[in-house]
Amino acid sequence: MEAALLLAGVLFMLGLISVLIRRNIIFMLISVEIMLNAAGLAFIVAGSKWVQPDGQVMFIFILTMAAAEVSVGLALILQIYHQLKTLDSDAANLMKG
Amino acid sequence: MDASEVNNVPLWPLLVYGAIVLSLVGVILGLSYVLGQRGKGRAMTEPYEGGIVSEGSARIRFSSQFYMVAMLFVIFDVETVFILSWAIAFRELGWYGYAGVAIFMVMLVVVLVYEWRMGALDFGPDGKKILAAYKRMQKPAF
Amino acid sequence: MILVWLIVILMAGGLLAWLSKKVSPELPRWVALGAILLDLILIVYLWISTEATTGSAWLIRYDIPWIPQWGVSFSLALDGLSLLMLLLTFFLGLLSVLISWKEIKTKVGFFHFNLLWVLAGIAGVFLTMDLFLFYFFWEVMLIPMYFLIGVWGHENRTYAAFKFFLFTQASGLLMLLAILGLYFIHGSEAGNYTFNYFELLNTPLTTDAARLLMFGFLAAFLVKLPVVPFHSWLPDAHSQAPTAGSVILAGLLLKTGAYGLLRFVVPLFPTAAVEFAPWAMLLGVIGILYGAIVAYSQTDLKRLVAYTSVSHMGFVILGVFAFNEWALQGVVMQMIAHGLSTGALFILAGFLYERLHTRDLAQMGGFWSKAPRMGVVALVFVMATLGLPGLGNFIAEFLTLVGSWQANNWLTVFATIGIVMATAYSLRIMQKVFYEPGPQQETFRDLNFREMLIAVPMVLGLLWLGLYPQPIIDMARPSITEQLQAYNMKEPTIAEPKTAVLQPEPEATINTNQLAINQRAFSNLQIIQSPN
Amino acid sequence: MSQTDFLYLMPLLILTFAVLISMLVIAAWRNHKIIYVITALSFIAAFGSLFELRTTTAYVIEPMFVIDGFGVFYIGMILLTSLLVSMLSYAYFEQREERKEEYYLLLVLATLGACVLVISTHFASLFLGLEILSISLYALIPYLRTRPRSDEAGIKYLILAAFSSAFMLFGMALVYFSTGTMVFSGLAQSIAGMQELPLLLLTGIGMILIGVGFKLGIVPFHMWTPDVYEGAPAPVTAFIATVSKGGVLGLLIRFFMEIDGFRYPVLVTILTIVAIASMFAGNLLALMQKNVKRILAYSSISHLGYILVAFMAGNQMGVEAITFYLVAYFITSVGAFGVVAMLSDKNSDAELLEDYKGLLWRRPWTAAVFSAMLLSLAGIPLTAGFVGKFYIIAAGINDQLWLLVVMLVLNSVIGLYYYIKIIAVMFQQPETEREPTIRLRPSIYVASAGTLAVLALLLVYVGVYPTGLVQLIQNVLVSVPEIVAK
Amino acid sequence: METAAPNYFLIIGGVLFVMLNVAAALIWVERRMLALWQDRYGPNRAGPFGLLIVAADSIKLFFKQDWVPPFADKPVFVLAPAIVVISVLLSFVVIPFAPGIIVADLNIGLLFFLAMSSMGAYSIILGGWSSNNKYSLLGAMRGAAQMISYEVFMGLALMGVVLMAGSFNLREIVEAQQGLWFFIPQILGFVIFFIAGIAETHRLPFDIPEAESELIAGFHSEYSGMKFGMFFIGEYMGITLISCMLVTLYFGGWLGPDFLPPIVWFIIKVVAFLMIFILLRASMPRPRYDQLMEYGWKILLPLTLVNLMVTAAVVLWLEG
Repeated sequence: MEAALLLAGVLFMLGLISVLIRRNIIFMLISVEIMLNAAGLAFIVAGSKWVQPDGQVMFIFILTMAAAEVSVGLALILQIYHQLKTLDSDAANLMKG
Repeated sequence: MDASEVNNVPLWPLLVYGAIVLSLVGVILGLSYVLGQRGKGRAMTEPYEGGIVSEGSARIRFSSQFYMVAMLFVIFDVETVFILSWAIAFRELGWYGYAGVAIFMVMLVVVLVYEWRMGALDFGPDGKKILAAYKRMQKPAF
Repeated sequence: MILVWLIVILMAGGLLAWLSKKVSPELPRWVALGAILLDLILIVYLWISTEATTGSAWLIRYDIPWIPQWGVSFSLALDGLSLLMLLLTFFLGLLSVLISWKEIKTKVGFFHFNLLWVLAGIAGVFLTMDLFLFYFFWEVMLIPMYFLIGVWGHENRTYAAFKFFLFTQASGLLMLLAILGLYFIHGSEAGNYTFNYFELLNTPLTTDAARLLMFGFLAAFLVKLPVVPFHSWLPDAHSQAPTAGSVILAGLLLKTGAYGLLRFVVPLFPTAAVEFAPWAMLLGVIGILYGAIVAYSQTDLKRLVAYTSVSHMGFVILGVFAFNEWALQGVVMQMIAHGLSTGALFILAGFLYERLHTRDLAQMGGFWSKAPRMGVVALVFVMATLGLPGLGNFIAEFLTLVGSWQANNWLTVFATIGIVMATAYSLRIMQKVFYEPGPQQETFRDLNFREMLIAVPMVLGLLWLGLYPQPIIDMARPSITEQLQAYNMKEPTIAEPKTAVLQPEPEATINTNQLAINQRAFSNLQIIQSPN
Repeated sequence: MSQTDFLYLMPLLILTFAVLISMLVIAAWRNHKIIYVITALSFIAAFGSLFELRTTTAYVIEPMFVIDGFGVFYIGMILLTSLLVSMLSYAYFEQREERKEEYYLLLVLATLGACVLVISTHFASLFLGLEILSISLYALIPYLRTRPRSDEAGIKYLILAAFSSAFMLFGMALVYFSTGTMVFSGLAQSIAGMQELPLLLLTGIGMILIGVGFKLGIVPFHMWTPDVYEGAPAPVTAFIATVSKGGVLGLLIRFFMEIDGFRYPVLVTILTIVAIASMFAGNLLALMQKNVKRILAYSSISHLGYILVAFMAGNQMGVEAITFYLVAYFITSVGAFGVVAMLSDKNSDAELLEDYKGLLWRRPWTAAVFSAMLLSLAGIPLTAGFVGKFYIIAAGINDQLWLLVVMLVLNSVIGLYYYIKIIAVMFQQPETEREPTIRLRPSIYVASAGTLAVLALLLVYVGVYPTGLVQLIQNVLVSVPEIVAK
Repeated sequence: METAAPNYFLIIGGVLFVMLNVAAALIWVERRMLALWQDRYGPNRAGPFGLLIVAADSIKLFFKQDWVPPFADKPVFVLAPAIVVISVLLSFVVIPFAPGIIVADLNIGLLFFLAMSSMGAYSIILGGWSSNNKYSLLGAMRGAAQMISYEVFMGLALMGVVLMAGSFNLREIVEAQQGLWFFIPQILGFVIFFIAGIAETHRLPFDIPEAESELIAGFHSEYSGMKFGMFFIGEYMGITLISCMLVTLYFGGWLGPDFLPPIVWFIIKVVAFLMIFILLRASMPRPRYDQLMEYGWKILLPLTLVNLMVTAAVVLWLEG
């Protein structure tokens, strides 16, 4: 059980690190998705530890939320690409200060 | 949802099966690589685009309609997840659950109606509009 | 209720003045004038009608609950001290409107709105007996003042306004902390949470707590006063403000600090105040000397006057922490007299600025012959500043020094040196502006009727203070005795061996009221004795 | 779920149906005015339904929600704020080309999310509320597609918000893993006996707090705030500044009070540092800004820091202070951004300090309202902000949080500087008379102007006579045992 | 259920063997049948009835050059055809051919099937994208859009069956059809699933991603040799899979009168559906892409929702 949690933790860290180091917005989005799914995995692990369906229910919620977030995110990314012709997050960082 | 039931079904056949399938595919690809002839044709290094010489990059931009489909899919497929979880337990939930899902469905339908009206479900050009425009164009000629 | 009206009239008048700009550009001036005049009449009426009643220090009280959950009430009270301060407030307010009549040409409505609201805030500070409300008014007077400096000031107004605002606001917040600390200590000790001044007076405090809380209050008051290390906002604000603003700043705003010391610091924290007294007096003396020296070296007339304020306010703190009736009477007199004299000097500076469009002393000179009326008026003002007998400041400084001598001989000696230096800088003004030949001015207009209308009451006021200060002293006495009583009765044993002030030598009392203050040496000083 | 449950959830249901109806109406007939009216009516109706559920005792809908005085008050606050924001939006969006109607839809949805948030007692409902709110905001922030920085703001918010959601979720999962419950009270029970939190649980709670911190925009998770404030349309910024943060704060209070996190020195230390850092970072960074929206953004960071001071008090007075401060802050923020929205023209928002030069002489009333709002933010008497700050300081001193209180005071002074700076700019005489931009006919601005007037009056009313509000807050908190107990 | 533990190795081997061969055979069958219906011969040279054409074809594919275009994204290019074969083959795991003849009797069988069938979209989009060819990309985009769209209706249509059977387990679903095949109460669901199934396998008439006449074979334009063969065989296995699912879900699976063993019933039914698939190819014109999509979203989706709610209501009503 702890091993599975550890796996979730590792996934989460991977996502976290790549959000921080990636410069392409799409990859950042994907990394965030990985983090979310890691959280989902952790929920399922927790749910199975306590033999409750709650963990899986939460996972479904996470799934939904991630989906909604991705659809908005993709639309935004399209828009950004349309305007800036790049997906580099540094290039898209016009507001400073 | 009963945890004990899962354990009754042996899972190893699935794994064995999967392993066999994977190796089979690997073998097929490997074999064809080993067995296949080698050689270079005159136009083999160019993309085949119906016999016409390829022009420009293939990384062309697409209609945002495709992204719209992706979004629609995401919305409705995720709704399916909820319906799935209801479907498996709907006998226990009874009419109460039915009401819940009915509300959920109503929301879905409202979303669908909205998208329909917004033109999110119109793929490709609207033939009637084009026809109307064409007719307008033609009119002065008569 | 009349006390509420005093404030409400000003606030409503301010709004009305702002709105009336739409009707006519001159109307705001009349509205403001009317409002202040009304207040002045009210306060004079109060003065006259309450002279007979001399029982308690408190003449009128007004209490309604405001935020009962926090023990905040809308509590106003009038005693002699407040009455005097209000008199000064409305008198100077009236003059401010008059001097702005020609000086302020833009945004007249808004100007008078701010003017009246500053006055309302100041009046509130002088009236309120609820610490929450006190802080409230304390802050209320800042914003309009900020605008007065920032909008109608001179060339460097934004900076000056900022500085003024930040200094006073920051120190005010420290006071807020202290107020809250006191509130909670009182609440937890006595069980009822209240901001009421009279109830908080009896808060038992540990030495440390008292010390900390007192410093919170001191921060606000000393900055406002200002005392030397915290004075740097004052020259800027005073010199950059429009004349009316300078008058109100010097004449009234500084007095709120002094008033706060008298009203809150000493009665609320007698022990701590006594502990701090030598230091405070030292600060006062430093202020007196420093202000005087720096004033002497100024070339900007308004800055010069501003530094004289620093110097004069040194007497206030000196007196407050001397803890005896002479000193305190001196302080009250100083507050009023300085309000008039410095206000007068700023008005003078304003007159000069209107004519010359400069405040630079080097640009002035030889006006004695060109504008004799102005010269005479100026002479009176300057003489008042240097403390010429017969004018208000003399009485004030004399009383203060007499009082402080009992408390601390050496510091008094140095303070006296300050008076001598005052002579130097005061005469320098006269010398530079009126006698010494300066750059040629084509035309130099003497004071006109409106200006005389402003100047003459000031002269009269100063003369009156100098010649017949008895009404003031009578008026202030009950309050002063009350302050001292709080300090003397409650902690009879404190710091007995340390300070000279505290040696109880009950022999005679000035007043029929029961005081246990030190009086032996000067018990026959006639000016202090009430005639009746 | 029973019939009474539905009654108690009436505000949420009303909002939900409002969304559906508006969606259908948009589908049938696009009309800005109609959607606007529907939105306003639904907020009013939802608010009205609150009067049906003023209870003295908490009504629990197992296990997701609890409808108690605290929740009802926060819902009411959120609904009213949203109503005001929507009132301000009409003129703002009327002059823009984009499709305007969906904005209201998203606004109602976001409000719904915030309402769910403040009454949730379960991780699931918490998460749902938070995400409904966040996802609506993802779309609201870049709503004006043609504006140059809106996409950037949107994607920044999206990635960071999703990032923080991930933290929060992982934290919840860890807590669930350690305790086997996702209900706040269950969690509270299982940790009631612990003197020290086990590492896993502490990590979990810490990660939840990180998530909350992100949404609140407190240091060190404040990076998004200025950019989002700048890039989002002014009414949306008002919404983020108020409803979004208020909702999350309501949740934080409920959660932390329930589990009584103040017992654990680690958490207290961290929160203290965060509070101080937020105050300083917000105020110091705001000093250097030239953009009003950014200034307000940074100031919001510091205001959250102030609120944390009262939060650290961790008792009933602290909660009262926060609630009061929030009310004041809501009024003020909506007012300030309302002014920004009102002054904005078709092409850009009025956000540069330049835009405000001489405003007092051009549009005295607007400038007066704006000054009042800024003064309230600065905590000057006669305004609600003063009483709020007073309340917070009082709560802090009552709990002997001297360090925090002194920091707060110090920061108030720093804060003064830039608030006053804006006011000073408004007083300056503009060098050139600004060309009046082509504006809509005046009648469109009636709603905005009226709202601003109401806000200004409220501001002064609460500032001068706070008794009523204090009484109300104290009354509603009575029904929340977790808070009253302390 | 059978008490004896089934010989899983036999089942695994059998399923794999049969499926691969069925797919190969289907190619021949289709060509023969098409020829029949179109009044021509079809393959008739190699072996009896041209039966050996299958062997010939596969040998040819093996010996063809294993060409990866230099402009392609190589790993992805190779991966894409593998995915299609793997996903379809894996889907057979959950199909109960007869009592006891099932590789893994998962209780989430239906979900497993859905999951695997959505993998198919990857192969198309990856194949088309990695080919770096405009037509391929176009085909891939269309194909992906089509597949994920129909995925939705497919899943929703299946929910009707789940509602009636109360399980995701395919064996249990078959057993639930003892009295009445779901084909009758779920006629609407059946039709939708059938249509969606065709779209999922991008068979004619829904072969938009590879429409020869407009996209020159679409996403697999650049494929040749065995990699093309895998796409090819994947498609036929897909048809088989959909037929199996149709039989399992709506036509009672192995159920049937006792005079034939269950497995035979199953095979008969599947073969019937395979014939229908071929017949469709022979008889239907190809719709336009937009028509296909709009048909799906505007007609099928509302219908599935209606089907779902009506089914649920009726089931609840009948069961009190």
